[in-house]
Amino acid sequence: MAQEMLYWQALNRAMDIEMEEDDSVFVLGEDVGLYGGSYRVTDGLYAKYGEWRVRDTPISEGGFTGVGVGAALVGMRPIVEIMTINFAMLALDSIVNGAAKISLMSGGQFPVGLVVRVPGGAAHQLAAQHAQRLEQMFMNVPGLRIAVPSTPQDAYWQLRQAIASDEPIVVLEHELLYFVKGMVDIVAEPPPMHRAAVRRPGKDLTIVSYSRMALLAQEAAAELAKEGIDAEVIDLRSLKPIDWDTCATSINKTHRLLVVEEDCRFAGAGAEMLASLTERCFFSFDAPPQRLAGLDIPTPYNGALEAASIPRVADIVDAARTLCKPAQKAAE
Amino acid sequence: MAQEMLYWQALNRAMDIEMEEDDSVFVLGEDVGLYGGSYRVTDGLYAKYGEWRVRDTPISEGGFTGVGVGAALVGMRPIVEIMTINFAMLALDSIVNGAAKISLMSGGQFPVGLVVRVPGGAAHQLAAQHAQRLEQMFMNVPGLRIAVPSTPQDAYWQLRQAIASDEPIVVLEHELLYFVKGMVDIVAEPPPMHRAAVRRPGKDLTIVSYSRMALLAQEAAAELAKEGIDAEVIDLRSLKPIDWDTCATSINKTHRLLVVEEDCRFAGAGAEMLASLTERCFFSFDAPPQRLAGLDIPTPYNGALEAASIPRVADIVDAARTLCKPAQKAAE
Amino acid sequence: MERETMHRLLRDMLLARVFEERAAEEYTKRNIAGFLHLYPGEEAVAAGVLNAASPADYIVSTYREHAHALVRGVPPGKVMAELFGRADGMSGGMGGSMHMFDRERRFMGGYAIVGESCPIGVGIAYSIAMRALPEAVICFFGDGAVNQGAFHEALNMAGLWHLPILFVCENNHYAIGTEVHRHSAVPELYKRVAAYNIPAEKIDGMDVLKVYDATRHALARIRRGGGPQFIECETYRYRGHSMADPDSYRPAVELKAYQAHDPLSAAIRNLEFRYPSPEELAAAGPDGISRLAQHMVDAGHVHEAEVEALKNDVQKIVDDAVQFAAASPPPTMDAAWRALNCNRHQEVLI
Amino acid sequence: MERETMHRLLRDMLLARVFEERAAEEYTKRNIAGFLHLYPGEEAVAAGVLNAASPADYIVSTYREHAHALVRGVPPGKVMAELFGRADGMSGGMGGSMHMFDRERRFMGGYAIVGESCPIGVGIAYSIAMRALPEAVICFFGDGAVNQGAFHEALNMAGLWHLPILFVCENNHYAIGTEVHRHSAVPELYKRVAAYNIPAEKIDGMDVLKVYDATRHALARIRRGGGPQFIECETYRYRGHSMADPDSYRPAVELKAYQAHDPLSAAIRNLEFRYPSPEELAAAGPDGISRLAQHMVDAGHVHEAEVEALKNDVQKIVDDAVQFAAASPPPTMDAAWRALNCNRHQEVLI
Ligand SMILES: Cc1ncc(C[n+]2csc(CCOP(=O)(O)OP(=O)(O)O)c2C)c(N)n1
Ligand SMILES: Cc1ncc(C[n+]2csc(CCOP(=O)(O)OP(=O)(O)O)c2C)c(N)n1
Ligand SMILES: [Mg+2]
Ligand SMILES: [Mg+2]
Repeated sequence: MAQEMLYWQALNRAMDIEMEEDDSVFVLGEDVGLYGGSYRVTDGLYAKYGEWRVRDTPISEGGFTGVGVGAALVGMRPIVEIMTINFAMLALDSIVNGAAKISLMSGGQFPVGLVVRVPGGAAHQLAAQHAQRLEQMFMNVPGLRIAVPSTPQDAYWQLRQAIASDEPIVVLEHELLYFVKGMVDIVAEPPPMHRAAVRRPGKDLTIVSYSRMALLAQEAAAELAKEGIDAEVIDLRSLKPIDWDTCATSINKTHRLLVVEEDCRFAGAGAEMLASLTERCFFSFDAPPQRLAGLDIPTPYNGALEAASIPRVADIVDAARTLCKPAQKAAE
Repeated sequence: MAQEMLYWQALNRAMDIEMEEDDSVFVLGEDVGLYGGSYRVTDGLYAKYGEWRVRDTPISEGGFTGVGVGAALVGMRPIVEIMTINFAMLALDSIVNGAAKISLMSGGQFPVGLVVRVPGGAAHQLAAQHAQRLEQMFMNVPGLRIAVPSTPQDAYWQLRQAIASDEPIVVLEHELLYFVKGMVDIVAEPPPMHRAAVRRPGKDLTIVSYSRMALLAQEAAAELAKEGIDAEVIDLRSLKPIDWDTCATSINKTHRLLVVEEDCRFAGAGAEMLASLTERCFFSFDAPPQRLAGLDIPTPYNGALEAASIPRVADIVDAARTLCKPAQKAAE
Repeated sequence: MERETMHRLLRDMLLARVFEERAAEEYTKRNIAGFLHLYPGEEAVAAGVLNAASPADYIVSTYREHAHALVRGVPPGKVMAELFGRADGMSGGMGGSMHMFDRERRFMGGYAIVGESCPIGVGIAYSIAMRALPEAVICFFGDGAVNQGAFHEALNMAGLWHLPILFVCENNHYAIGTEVHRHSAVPELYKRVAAYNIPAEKIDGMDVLKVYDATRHALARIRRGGGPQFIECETYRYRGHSMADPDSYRPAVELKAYQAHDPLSAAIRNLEFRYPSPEELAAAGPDGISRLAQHMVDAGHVHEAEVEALKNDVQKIVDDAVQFAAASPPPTMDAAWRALNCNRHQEVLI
Repeated sequence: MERETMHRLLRDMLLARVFEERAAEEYTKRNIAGFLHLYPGEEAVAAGVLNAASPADYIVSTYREHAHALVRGVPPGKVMAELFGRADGMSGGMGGSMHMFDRERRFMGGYAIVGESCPIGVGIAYSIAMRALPEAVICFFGDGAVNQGAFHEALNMAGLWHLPILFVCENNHYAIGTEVHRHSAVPELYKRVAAYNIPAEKIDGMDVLKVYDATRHALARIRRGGGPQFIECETYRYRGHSMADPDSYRPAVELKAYQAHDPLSAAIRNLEFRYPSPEELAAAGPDGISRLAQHMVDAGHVHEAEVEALKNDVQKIVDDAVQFAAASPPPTMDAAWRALNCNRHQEVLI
């Protein structure tokens, strides 16, 4: 049943199927309709479902995300596309003070089944205002869930799960993943949306990562294998909640942890990973757990500086090597 | 020279002195002028400096914070008051995409000497939309500084330092601290704005905290002392940057770390503290470092539930006791 | 107009007034905490607008929404219990004064971020339009909200997509301490709405019959496919912005302005709070409640004695509401988690 | 009008056109990356507005700002070097196409969050007003920006406080792929500004003389204390929204709409992209540049040969700019840290 698809096509397919099955599903955002989506993700849906179900909005992120919240309150299943995460700050109030809090504030009367799709990440010299990784902005918000698919299959599964769910869910897509290819089985039973995936088993260290960095971590693991370092690579798939059990199981085996994130290091997403896993697995560690993250600088436009400001495969290899060194020494 | 003042009076004094000395300093925000500030912090300034330097704004947080950014670009020293942190999400774009990035984006041509004052924290049943602690929202933003004064003296010092600085600085005040009294020396030389303070020396464990929780930590330390547990209490005073050296020195002495924050636990401010100090002090720890934090729930209105949702003195005492237990056992 | 309707309007206004004054009392007794924004003075708006609505319409409101909930038919005991933070409150004690919800009555919540009610209302209206239902949304907000970006973004979408929503601006002249001409470049707020191709009019918000009529007509236009409508109700709050606003600041500030030896003091004097003196209030005529009562007496619809009886009824209702609230248990932390997790049908994930 | 001014306007427009077409070429050669939003078709706006400004005025712009920088007098080599991401670029290679700054020329930056230029411009105008200086701010934004909350919040404050700022709406009819009547409830954008008590007019943005005159008058009104002013310049971009927008989508989408067997296809046809065909463009008359050139030739201000010479001059300037850019070294990471930390005078804290 599996077929090869690009990541954006998998997202497109997920929406198409859900829209076909449930007429309360609708999409809204800038240029999602007639234009077909600035990253093509909503391609073809406007022609198929018409303007009320694929709604081109004015440039009003705060407003149209609030529209999504209102629609969710009456049982619709809106999918809000925020063109990129760089504009999501304008919609943050609608998400945090609206979507995430209404279930509690209403004493449980109103679930808010809102999906917010947001591409992000550094991608080809888009400069400081267009190269942000703001996952941490949503992580501290109780009441939200966050999915971070790194493969076409996960993109398909997690977006379908998000649409079908009655929870407010942010789906963080990565601009550099849209044209990544992968096999997608459209009928297979998916794992729970928040279950982490062990992408590569290994015994020497655990690399915990997500989104595009999970792919880089796998590349790095292949490099490391050549040097005799056997890394286990975990792709979190979900940033809220985080599947700690899968991580802890791995750490109890490898005794080493490297967290890799594209986010700026200081108070980025990785801080929670390192903190929680330390609280939980402290006695398992043979070496201090480490983060590898983006530099604490707004992304410069210049290509070489941009590249140097977020982790590259070689950086992951280096960090893993350093992390494993003391033990190798100890073994000598 | 020291005189007793309330926390809000210390802030008021700091602004008054800076405004007197430098006519490029001005204040803007909702009800800061004629009304005197919703927490009285700008009391008297309107009568003294007039409407252009103490500007009442419409309810337009995004807009008037952007006005502050524009003014800072031409060398003014605007102090933007956002009435409470709950509305700061509306201004986040102006702070993150504007204030924090312009120095880099302009290649160093335009420093942005903007001060954003924001009260926050849970205070007397204000319910989910008015009881937020969003410090983590600013922490991941490169280019910003964050001051979190917990005493009238620090409020006075740090606000003056922030106004005089050419950096974009967020001053997070706590709604429950405004009426706390303390001695303020208005002429003494202040420590650097980001220097942490050891509020109480101790040898058994290090409690790292900030803002109102730093006061609770001191109360807890007094309790703990009665049980023979000697806690060192560090008040960070600054959340960005964080004075790691002061923390590390303490941990190397006590070998135990408890981070106490009012923020929701998951991906809150404490995550960075625990993560960085683990990376740095891993081998010093005799027990897994721990966080004590707010529950991951929007604040319920009911008073008892609200109280239970953020750390209380007794919770800190319990957490510290538990953290110290294994060692005491070991010593037995 | 029918006697029954007028009677109902009068009763609703009286109930709102007595309820709110009692809430103030319970606040000073510490039975109520948090921010408490009261409605006295503005009753004609809630009563006039909501009596013209149908049960199938949706209501979206602000933090000053107790009267909206009462007029909409929420049992006063449930409103008071929410203020008390109790399990039987409208929002189970989780929301408090500023966040009252009632799914059954399509009371879609009180929102405390100024301007936020507008996009939420537009989202509900969008859903109605998509389904081509005969329903409408009534969206309340204050004069201060018209300066928020969210307001404009919402109105533009409503106008652009021709949605079934009635925007009701409760213009009580102040956003906390800032008078309307000090916060809006065009102080005639309804005029600003021309920017969105939405018909807008200004109503005397102290006259419940005018509010009722204007609302009926606006809702009729919406149901005929006329798209969004806007009414600005000019009204006045008799109390401070909230119970945390001790009202005493007004003369104090004035005094300070007069005493200042600053060259700006004259300007400040010009800008001084226009809070009316008792004389001015009297000159401005009676408030919405006494005006309607007088009208009904004059028209022979009721006797003075009937008005008195109504007042007594309402008093009893409010007393009962307080008793109900006081008797209701506090919610448990478990209830809070269950409320939050209604989104996920209580599924435990981690 | 003086011959010199017209000459200058023509030269600026030609320079902007040739520069942008060359930037497109360099982008396809991968010497430029990121989002590249080009200006061809809209030259009359930048040239007309900025030639009417004084050196003491401040300019705030968007991500489509190369032409603004050029007309303001930034050396073309520095503009091109910024596109190349080099150390000698306007922003030292840190900002790129969307974030060009020049402190000396009071060019206060290109901002890429739609609407963001407005509050920043208002903040500068506020500072000018506070100091009672004879300066003004010129604030550019597109038709799409008028739907952002930030725009409204900014205009309200400008109107309320009577600030010295000229808002210039570059209405090129599209916000990426969304035509103006599909994004604004009132498509005559200048009419929306009445909500802020700001005088507003619509100008033919393809006629540089009209833009120049309107701007001169508006700035004169501002300097006479007339408060904020607004001009909407109707214009058109000949290229796609950015280089990432391959332009090919337009017929493809149309085709799809025609082919769809959906009942909505007729509606879609009505909404189809109004990108003009070559015939339509021809019918609409010549663009701003050829129109002015023709006007000058007709009026005897220049000969055809002079226009040709000007084109050659401009071509040479742009060639030189590319050479300058290509020869400039890339910035170092240390330079990036220094740029960021200009705020703290390079002090090392931790
Ligand atoms: C976005 C936002 N900013 C500030 C506040 C604080 N605040 C609460 S009510 C209020 C005034 C609102 O005035 P108005 O809209 O006229 O309503 P009213 O209270 O007069 O009914 C303000 C500034 C808020 N709740 N939300
Ligand atoms: C807040 C925000 N939302 C979305 C975008 C993505 N975006 C970039 S340009 C643009 C269209 C802007 O159109 P307009 O204002 O008409 O300017 P033009 O590009 O036509 O000059 C959009 C939606 C953005 N940069 N900022
Ligand atoms: Mg008001
Ligand atoms: Mg445009």
